[in-house]
Amino acid sequence: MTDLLIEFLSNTGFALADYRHIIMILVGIIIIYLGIAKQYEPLLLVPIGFGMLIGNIPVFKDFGLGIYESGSFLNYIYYGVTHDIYPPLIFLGIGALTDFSTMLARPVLMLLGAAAQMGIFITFLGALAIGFPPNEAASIGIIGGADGPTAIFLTVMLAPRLIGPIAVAAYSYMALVPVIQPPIMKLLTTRKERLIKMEDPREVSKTEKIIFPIVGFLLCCFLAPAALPLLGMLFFGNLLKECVVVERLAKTARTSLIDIVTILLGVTVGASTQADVFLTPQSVGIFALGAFAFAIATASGVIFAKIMNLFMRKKINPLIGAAGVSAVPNSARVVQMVGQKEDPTNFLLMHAMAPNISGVIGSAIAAGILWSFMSH
Amino acid sequence: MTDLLIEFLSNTGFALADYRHIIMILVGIIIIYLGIAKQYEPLLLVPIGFGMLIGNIPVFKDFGLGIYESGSFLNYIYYGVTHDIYPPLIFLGIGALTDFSTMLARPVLMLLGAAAQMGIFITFLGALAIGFPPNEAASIGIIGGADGPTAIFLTVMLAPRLIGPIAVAAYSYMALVPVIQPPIMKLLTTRKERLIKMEDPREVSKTEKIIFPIVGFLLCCFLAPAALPLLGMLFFGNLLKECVVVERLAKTARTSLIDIVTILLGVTVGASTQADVFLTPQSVGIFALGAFAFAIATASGVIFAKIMNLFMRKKINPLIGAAGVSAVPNSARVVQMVGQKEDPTNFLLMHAMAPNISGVIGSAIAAGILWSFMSH
Amino acid sequence: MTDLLIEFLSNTGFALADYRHIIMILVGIIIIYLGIAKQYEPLLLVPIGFGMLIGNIPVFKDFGLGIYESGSFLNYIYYGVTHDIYPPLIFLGIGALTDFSTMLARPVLMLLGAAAQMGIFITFLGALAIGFPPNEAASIGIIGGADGPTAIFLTVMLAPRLIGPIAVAAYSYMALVPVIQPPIMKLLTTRKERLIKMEDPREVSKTEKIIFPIVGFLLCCFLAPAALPLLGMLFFGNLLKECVVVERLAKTARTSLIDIVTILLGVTVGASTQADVFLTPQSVGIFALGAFAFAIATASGVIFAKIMNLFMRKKINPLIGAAGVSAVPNSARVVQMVGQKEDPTNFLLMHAMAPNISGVIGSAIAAGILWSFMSH
Amino acid sequence: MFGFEAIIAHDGLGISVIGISVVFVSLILLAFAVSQIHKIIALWDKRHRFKKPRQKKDQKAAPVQDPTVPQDIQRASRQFKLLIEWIGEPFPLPKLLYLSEKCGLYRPHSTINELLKCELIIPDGNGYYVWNKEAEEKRSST
Amino acid sequence: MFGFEAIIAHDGLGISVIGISVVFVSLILLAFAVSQIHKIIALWDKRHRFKKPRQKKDQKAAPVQDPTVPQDIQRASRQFKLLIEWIGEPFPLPKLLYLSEKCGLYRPHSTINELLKCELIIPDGNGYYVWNKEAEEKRSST
Amino acid sequence: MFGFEAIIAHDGLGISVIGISVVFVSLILLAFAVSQIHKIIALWDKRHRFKKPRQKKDQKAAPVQDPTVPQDIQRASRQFKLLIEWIGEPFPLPKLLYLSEKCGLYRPHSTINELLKCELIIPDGNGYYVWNKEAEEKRSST
Ligand code: NA
Ligand code: NA
Ligand code: NA
Repeated sequence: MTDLLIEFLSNTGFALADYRHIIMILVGIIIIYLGIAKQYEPLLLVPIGFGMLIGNIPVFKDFGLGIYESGSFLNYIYYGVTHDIYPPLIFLGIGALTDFSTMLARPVLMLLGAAAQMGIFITFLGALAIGFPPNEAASIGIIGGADGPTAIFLTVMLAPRLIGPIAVAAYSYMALVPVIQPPIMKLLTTRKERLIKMEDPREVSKTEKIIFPIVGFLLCCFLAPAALPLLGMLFFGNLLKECVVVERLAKTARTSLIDIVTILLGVTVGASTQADVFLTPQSVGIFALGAFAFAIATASGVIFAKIMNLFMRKKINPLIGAAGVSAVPNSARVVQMVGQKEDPTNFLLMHAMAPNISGVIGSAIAAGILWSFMSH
Repeated sequence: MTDLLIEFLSNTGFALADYRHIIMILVGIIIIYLGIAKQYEPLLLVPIGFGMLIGNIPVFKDFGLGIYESGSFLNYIYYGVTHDIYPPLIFLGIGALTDFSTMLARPVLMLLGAAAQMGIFITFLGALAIGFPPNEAASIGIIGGADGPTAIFLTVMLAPRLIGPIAVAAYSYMALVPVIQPPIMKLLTTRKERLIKMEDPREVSKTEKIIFPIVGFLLCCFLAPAALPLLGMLFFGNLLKECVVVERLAKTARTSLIDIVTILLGVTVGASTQADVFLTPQSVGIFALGAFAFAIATASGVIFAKIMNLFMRKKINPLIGAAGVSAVPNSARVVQMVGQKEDPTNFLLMHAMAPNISGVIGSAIAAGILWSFMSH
Repeated sequence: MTDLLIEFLSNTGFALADYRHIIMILVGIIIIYLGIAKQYEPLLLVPIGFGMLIGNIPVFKDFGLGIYESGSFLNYIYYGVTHDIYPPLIFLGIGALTDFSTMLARPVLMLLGAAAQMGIFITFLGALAIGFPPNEAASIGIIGGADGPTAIFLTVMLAPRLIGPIAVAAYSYMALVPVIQPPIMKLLTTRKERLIKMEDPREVSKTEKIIFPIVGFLLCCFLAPAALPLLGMLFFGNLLKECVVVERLAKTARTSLIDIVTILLGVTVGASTQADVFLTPQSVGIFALGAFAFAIATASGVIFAKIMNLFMRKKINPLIGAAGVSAVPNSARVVQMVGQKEDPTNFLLMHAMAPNISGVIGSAIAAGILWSFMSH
Repeated sequence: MFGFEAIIAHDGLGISVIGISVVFVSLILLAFAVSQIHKIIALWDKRHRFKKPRQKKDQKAAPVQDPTVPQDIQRASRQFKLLIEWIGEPFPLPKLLYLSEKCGLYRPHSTINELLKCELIIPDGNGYYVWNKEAEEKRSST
Repeated sequence: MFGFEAIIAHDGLGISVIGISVVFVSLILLAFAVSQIHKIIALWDKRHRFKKPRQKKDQKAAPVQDPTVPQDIQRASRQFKLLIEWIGEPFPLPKLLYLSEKCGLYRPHSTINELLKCELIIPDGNGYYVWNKEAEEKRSST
Repeated sequence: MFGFEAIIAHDGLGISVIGISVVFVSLILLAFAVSQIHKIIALWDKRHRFKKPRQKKDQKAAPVQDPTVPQDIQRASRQFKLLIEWIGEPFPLPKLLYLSEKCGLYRPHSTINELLKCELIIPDGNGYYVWNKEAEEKRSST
C-alpha cells in the first residue's frame, strides 16, 4: 500500500509541476481577470484563460489527458481547431450577426479596411527578416489582421505547430485593442482631425442588403478563391440574416451555433498553450511581432484615411481608419471612445463600423492570398 | 514578381471559370430568388442556392477547397450528408415539431399517405426502363417520396455519386409543390368534389398522443427494419414533444438542433452540385424523372381518395389525397389553397395534415424496403 | 416474386424477434412509463427508454443498422459515448446550471459529499470478491457515485464492453433515488434527528462565486489529474455562469448544448442495451451490485453526518448526508421530502444542495483515482 | 438493357408490387392500431374508476406518503396562478418549476403535472405555456 | 538566412506587393459594385413602375389566381395588428406565422412578407419583431 | 479468484483506502480553501479602502482617461432604468447592451457591470435579468 501511495503521489500535479506550469497558470488567471474585471473581449478571454489552466495542469504523458494526446477529450474537441472547422462556423455566426448597412451606405470607407491589412504584409516581411521560414512568417503576419478565426485558419494550413502562440497572440491583442490603439491614433492625428464630424450615412434598403452578400461573395471569391471557406460562410450567414424568410436559421447561427463553437474553440486554444510547447523563445518572438503587426495595421489605417482626405471633398475623421484592423466591434468602439474624448457629441461608432467590417473581409482575402502563395 | 503575378492571376476564379460554372451560379441565384421572393420553402432553397454558389466558385483541384476534396471545410461538414447522419437528425426535429392529432383522429386518411408512394415505385420502374441500374433507379424513384431527408438517406446507401442531383431535385420539387400540384389536382377532380367539406376531427387525448409514437415506432420498424434510423428518430422526437416532461429536450430538437443541421445540410447539398459533377445528361434525366415521380405521386393520392369515396359514407375531399406526397407542410397548404379557390369557407388544411404526415412515414418505409432489396 | 416476398418477410422484425427482444422492449416501455408517469428523472429515462426500443428492434446483422455496427447512424452518434466526449460536455452544462452558493456558505458540508463516496470503494471491493477483474470492479463501483456521466466516463476508460449495463444501472438508480433512499434514511436516523432545523446559510458574494471555480479546479486537478476532463468542464461551465460577462455562452451551455448531448447520450445508451449484449448473468450482477452501491453510499452519508454531529456545536440534520451521493438535484429533493414528512415547515432542500454538489466533485475525483490506479 | 426487358431482368415488378404492398400493409396496420388506442384508453380509464373505491382503502392502509397533499387541485391552482401572473405569460415550464420550488410550493413537479393534465396550464404551441382561463372558469362553475 | 537576404530569397517583396494589391483591388471592386447596387435597384423599380399599366392588363387576362386577396395592405394589417397585440411584443416571426395560419388568416406567409417590406413589422435587432407604430401612422395619414 | 483472496491479489484494500482518503483530502482542502476565500476578499476590500486616498491622487496624475464619467452611479442608473422599462422585464443582458450602445449611452459595458455589481440589475435565475427595485429604493433612501 505504501508503494501504491507513493505511486499515486508521484502522479499528482504537486509532484509533476515545474515553474513553467506555474507561469502559465498565472498567465491564465491574468487573462481571466482581464476578461472579467476589465471586460476586454470576455467572450474570448474567459474561455481561453480557463483553457490555459486546463492545459497546464501537470499530467503524466501517455495517460490520455493532454490536448496533444490523441484520444483525450481535449484532443477530440481540439479537432475542430486543427482541421479548420471552427473558424468558418464562427464566420457564419458573425455574418448572421453583422449589419453591413453603414458599409453599404458609404462604400468608399472600405478602402480603410484594405489599408489596415498592410500590417499583415509588413509583419510578414519582418518575420522573414528575423529568420522565420516563409510559411511561419505568413502565419505570424496574419496576426496583424486582428481576426482570431482568420489567424487560426491560416496557421492550421501553413504552420500547424504554431497554432497555440499565434491564436493566443491574435486573441490577446484583439482584446487589448483599447490599450494598444489609442496612443497610436493620437500620435498620428491632430486634434483638429480628431474633431471632424461625419454626416449620417444614407438609409440602405432591404433589397440592397439581400443582394450584397451574393455579389460580395462572388466577387471576393473569384479574386481570391482560397478565402472561400471563411468568406463563403461570412456572406452565407449574412444572407440568412438579411433575407428575413429564414430568420430561424439566422438566429440559431448567431446564438447556439456560434456560442457552442466559441466555447470549444476558446477552451482548446487556451489548452493548446501547454507549457512545454508554448514557453519557447519563438513564442516570445511571435508575441513581439504580433504587437508590431497591430501597431502597423492601426497606423496604416489612420494614415491612409489622412491620404484619402487629400482627395475627398467631405472629409473623413482619420480615427476611423484605425477600425480597419477588424477586431469587430472592439476597435470601432475604441474609435468612438477616442473621438468622444475630444468631443463628447461626436458619434463615430457607426462610421467606424464600415472599415471595421471591411477589415474582416480584407484580412480573409489576405489569408487566402498568403495561403495560395505558400501552398506549393 | 511577374511570375508570381501570373501564377496568382491564373489561380483566380476569372481565369479558371468556364461556362458551366456560370450556368450553375445562375441556377444558384435563381434558387435563392425563388426562396426569398417567392417564399418556396425558403429554409431549404436559400441554403441550397447559396451552397451552389459556394460549390461553383472555380478553384484549382488539390488545393483543399472543393467539397469533394478530403480535408476541406466543405468536405468536413459534408460528412454528415455522405454518412447519413443529418437526415435522421432532421427527422428528430420534425418529430418534435409535428402534431399528429389530425392523423390520430381519423386514421383512415393514412391510406392516402400510402397511396401517394405509388409515385416512388412507378418511377423506379421508369428509371429501370430508361436504363438506370437498379440501385440508381431506386434512388431516383424515392424523389417521388417528396421528402428530402429520406431521398438523401436512401441515395447515400444505394448510389452515393448521385447525391447532388437527387437531393437538389427532391428539394426543388418539394419547393415547387405550389406550381406542380394544382394543375394535376384540378385535372383529376370535378368542381363538386373540390367543394366537399369534411367534418371536424375529434379531439385527441394527451395519452393517445404519448402512446402513438411508441406503438407507431414498434409497428413500422418491425415491418420494415431498414427504416429504423429515420422512423426511430421521427417517433422519438414526437415522444419528446408529446410527453411534456422533457419539453426542454423537445424544444432544442425542434429549434437549435434542426436549424444547425438544416444549415449544414442545405449548404453542402448545394455545394455538391459542383459543375463538373453535376452538369451531366444523367442529371437531366434525374430531374425529368423526378418531375414525373411527383406528378404520379400527386395523381395516385387524388385518385385513391376518389376510390375511397366509393366505399365511405362520409365523403372525403379528394384534394387532400395530393397531400399524401409528404413535402410537409407545403403540400397540405397547397390543398388548402386549391380548396379555398373553389370555396373560401372550406378549410382543408387540418384534414390534409393527416395524409401529409402519413406520407412521411410511408416514404420512409418505402425507402427502407428499397434499401433492403438492393443491399445484397 | 415469391422468393422476394419470402426473403422480405424473413427480414422483418416479426421473423427475427426472439423472447429477448420482447423482454428488452417491455423494459424500455416500463422505463418510459417511469419517466413520464412517475416523473423519475424524465430527461434521462425517456431518451434511454426509447433508445432501448430502438436498440432492440430485431435486425439482420451486417445490414448497417445496429448500434454496434460501424457505419450505422446509431454507431455514429454512439461515438460520443464510446470516446468519452459526451460526459464532459454534460458536465459543462451542469456547471453552467449549478449554483454553488450553499456549498460556499457552509463548506463543512462538503465532507458529506466525500463520505458518500464510500459506496464506490466498498462496492469495488465487493465486485472484486465476486470475481470481477479489477477494471470491471472499478467501473461497477462507480455506479455508487450516483452520477451517470462519471460512470460512463470511467467505464469507457476501463471496461468499455460494460458501458450498456453500467450506464443503464447508474441512470436507473439515479431515477429511483426517491424509492431507494427514504427507507435507508429512516432506518439510520431517529425522529429527533430528522426534525433538526438548520439555520439559513450566509449570503455569498459574487466575487466568491467567481473565484471558486478557479480555485476549486486547480486544487482538485492538482490532487487528482485524471479527473481533469470532468472537473475541468464542470468548473469551466460554472465560471461561465458566474462571471456574468459571458452570459450568452453560459446560457447556450446550459440549454442547447446540454440538451443536444443529453438526447444523443440518452438514446444511444438506451440502444446499447441490444438484447444479445445486454441480457447476460453479468448484467444481473451489475444491477445487484449497483443497488448495493447506492445503499452503502446513502448510508455512509447519513452515518458520517451523525458522526460530524458529535463534534459540531450547530447540529446538522443527518438526512442531508444522503444527498452526498450526487444524483443532482434528485437526492436533495428526496431529503427535502423525507424531512418535510416529519415537519412540514422544515426546508432542507437548500442545505442538501451542498453535499449534493460536492458529491459530484467527490465522485469525479474517485473516478480519476480509480482510473489512474487501473491504467497501468 | 432498356425498357420492359430491364425491368424484368432486375425483378422490378416484384420489388414494386411487394414494396407498395408493404407500405400499404404498414399504414393500414398503423391506422388500425391507432384507431384502437383511444378505445383501450377508455377501457383502462373505466377499469380505473371501477377500482377506485378499493384503491382508496389501500391508500389508507399504506404508510401515508404525502401528509400535506392539497385536498383539491383548486387550492394548488390558486398558488400557481398567482405565480404565473407574476412571471407573465407565455412562460417557459422550467421557469415555473424553478420559481415554484424557490417559493416553497408543495411538490411543484407533480402539481404542475396535474395542472397540465387537467389542462389548466396549456402549451402555446411555441415551446411556452399559458394559463388556460377557460378551463379554469369551467372548473369553478362545476 | 536573415534580414533583407531572407526576404529576397523567399520572394517576400513580390508576395507582399501582390498581396496588398489584391486586397485593395478586391475591396475597390467590391466598393464599386456596392455603390452600383442601389442605382440598379432604383432603375429596376422605375422600369417596374413604367411597366405597371401593361402588367395590370396581363393580370386581368391571366386566370385569377387569388380571388380573395385583400384589396389593400391596410386590411390585412388590421388583422395582423390584433394578432400581434394578443401575442405581445417583441414576438418571434415563426410564432406570428403559426398563429396567423391557425386563425385562418389569408396567405400568412406572403402577407407577413408584405408587412415586412412596407416596414409595418420590423426587427428589434435581437431576433424578434415588433409592430412599427410610426410607419402605421404615416400610412394611415397618407 | 474470489472473496478476500481476490481483493488482496488485486491490491483492493490499498486502492480503496487511498482512494477514499484522497477524496476526503481533496474535499477537506477545498472546503478549507473555500472558507478562506471570503476572508481574503474581505481583506482585499479593506486594503482597497485603505489605499483609496492615495489612488485618487494617482488618478489625477495619470492622463485623464474618461473625462465624461457620470459622477455617480445614480445618474447612469436613471438612463438604464428608462431603457429597461422600454425593453420590458425580464430582459436578456446582450439586448440591454446592444440598445444602450445604440442609444449612445456612455460606456455601456462597464456601466452595466457597475449596475450588476451594486445589484441594481439582477439575474432572474433563468438566464434573463430584471431591474431590482428594492436595491434602488435602498440606494435612493441612503
Ligand atoms: Na483585418
Ligand atoms: Na412521401
Ligand atoms: Na457522487
